[in-house]
Amino acid sequence: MTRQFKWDSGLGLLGLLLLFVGSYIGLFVAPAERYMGETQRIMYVHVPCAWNAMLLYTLAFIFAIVSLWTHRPKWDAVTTAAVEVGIVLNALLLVQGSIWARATWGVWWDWDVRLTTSLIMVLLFAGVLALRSFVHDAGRRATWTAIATIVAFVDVPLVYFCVRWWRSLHQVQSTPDTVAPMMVVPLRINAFAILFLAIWMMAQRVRVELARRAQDQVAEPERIAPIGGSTNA
Amino acid sequence: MSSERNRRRILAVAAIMVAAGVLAFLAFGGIGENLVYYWSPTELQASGEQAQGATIRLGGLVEPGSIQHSEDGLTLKFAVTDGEASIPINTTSVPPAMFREGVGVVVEGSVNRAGEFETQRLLVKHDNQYQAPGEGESLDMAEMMKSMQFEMEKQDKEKESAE
Amino acid sequence: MSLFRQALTVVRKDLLLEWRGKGRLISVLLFGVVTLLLFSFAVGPDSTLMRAAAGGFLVLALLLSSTLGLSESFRVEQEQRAIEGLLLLPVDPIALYYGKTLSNTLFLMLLAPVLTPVALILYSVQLDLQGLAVLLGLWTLAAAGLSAPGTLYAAMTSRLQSQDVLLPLLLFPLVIPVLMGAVKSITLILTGDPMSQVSAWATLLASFAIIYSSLCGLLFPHAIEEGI
Amino acid sequence: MPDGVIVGGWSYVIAAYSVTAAGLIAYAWSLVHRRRKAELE
Repeated sequence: MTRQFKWDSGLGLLGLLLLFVGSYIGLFVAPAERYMGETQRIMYVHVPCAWNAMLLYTLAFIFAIVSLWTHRPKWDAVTTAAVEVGIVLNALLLVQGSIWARATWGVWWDWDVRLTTSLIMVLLFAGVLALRSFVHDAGRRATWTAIATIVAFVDVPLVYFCVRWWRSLHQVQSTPDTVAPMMVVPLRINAFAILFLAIWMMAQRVRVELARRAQDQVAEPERIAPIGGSTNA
Repeated sequence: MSSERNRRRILAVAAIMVAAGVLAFLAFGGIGENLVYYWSPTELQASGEQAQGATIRLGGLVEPGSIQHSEDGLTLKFAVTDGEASIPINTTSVPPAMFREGVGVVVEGSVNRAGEFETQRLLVKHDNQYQAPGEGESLDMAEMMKSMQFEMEKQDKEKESAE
Repeated sequence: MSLFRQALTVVRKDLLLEWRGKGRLISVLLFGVVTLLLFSFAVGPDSTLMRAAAGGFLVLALLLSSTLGLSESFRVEQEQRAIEGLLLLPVDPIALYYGKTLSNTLFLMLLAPVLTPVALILYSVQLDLQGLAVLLGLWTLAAAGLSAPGTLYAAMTSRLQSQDVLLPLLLFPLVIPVLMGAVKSITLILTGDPMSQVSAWATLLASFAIIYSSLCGLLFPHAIEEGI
Repeated sequence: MPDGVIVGGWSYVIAAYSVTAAGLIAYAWSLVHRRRKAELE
């Protein structure tokens, strides 16, 4: 297999570069917030992770529907990739949020709707991957992944809208009007940076999945399922 | 076969409509006002003695001029207001750095016999305004009140009373 | 045969099986009682604390018993390959789903007359007749809200060796809204409701029961197509 | 010292950015590793 320069490597490098630029502006150029001081700078990684995690879950939901419809392996691969990268960003989101919460609210965690639904969200999608790792038949694995992803997606609109519907400790979404212009710049740059990195990660994950699938087809298809499941996802 | 396919399709559309409709009802049906994460001072006052002793969360703005540190520095007293009612708060917990006059807070605790709210868990709520120092530093209570999300419900009530 | 009739046939078949071998019901009931007993050790002899937590304990006992019942409900079909027989008959998978969900709901409702009195006695909670009626209604909603996604996931995991791990792993986070609705409303029934919030929490509970039963009913045929 | 304003707080910022960097690097590394393993076999 020839190793040529692939589109996703370029996108990944661009993402990395943007992340450095955005974080530099966010950390050293943008002003401190009038009340939250320096701690507000956590926003430049927290909010991009949140946006992209939701975006990836939404993509996973759409891919899952297509996968269920077409039964094509590539749709199963992209669904899995979107779910997995979404989980990574979601987990980072919770940790960053927790640190920021300690600084501003004064607690590491609170059972507010936004926090609770975000935690449920990561558990739900982690369940999808757990389910995958236990199913050895490729066709069934694809179908069940799609089903579990669609069901898990019920929580995603709740996460986004709960702060508007219900009184919560977490503030409602900010808009460019409520954020100082010099803070919007690094926020936007980092949002695209994380997006590009996420696409790069998804592309790698898709390749892993397709390579594994090709391997499975070469290996005898009727192999006995190992106990505990060695197909780690 | 095709009639069965059709039936499946109709059932699928019906199922999606039901799920989306119920989700929309949850969002806009107004039950959120009853599943409150925190009570407003007005609501707490209205519930009177019923609320005494129960563990509840109360949210509102720190009333300007109400913050009193005790001489030994161990206890802190202040009042939480929503513009209409005001509840005295009593706490021995150390407030977060952002605690100040006019800021939104959520406290968890219970009302004691003297009608004071005792709390060990004092959280400062931040609104969705991110500004550099020096910009709009005036104490805009109306703006801050928006972050407490009482506004929408108040408008609903005004609409109801107008009808 | 209409979908409704088909679903009822599935329910009748399940209930008949249940009646012939009462072992499952009795063991799940016993399990529920034991969990209630264990929970009371978690808060020790503090009766005020126990009363405040009674609603939560009751719902958790229902949840834990439900996973036992759900995984059993499809294990029966797995043994003897009965499910393949069912699918060979002209039973619509949608009818099969709603039939199974209904019979699982009925099964969980059977736990109420035993678990509720035990909880009331163990946690020393007083409840009048009207409160009891409301509690039964909430219990029914909670049973439906747990069975709707539970039936789908039990069907999917029933063939896997690791069902005992996977079913709770998938189901528990999913039913948190149902649990929250049930715990809050039942707790308010048991300890008093100063802000009359019971109906709002019950609405949340019912909403998720409806959302899950329509969504999972939609997806169930796809899960079945791959063979259970 | 102005009241109601967080002074300093760089440690929180450093913690949050470090966690993010560590998470992203660890995941990217695992991806590359898994891909190599899956494609070579």
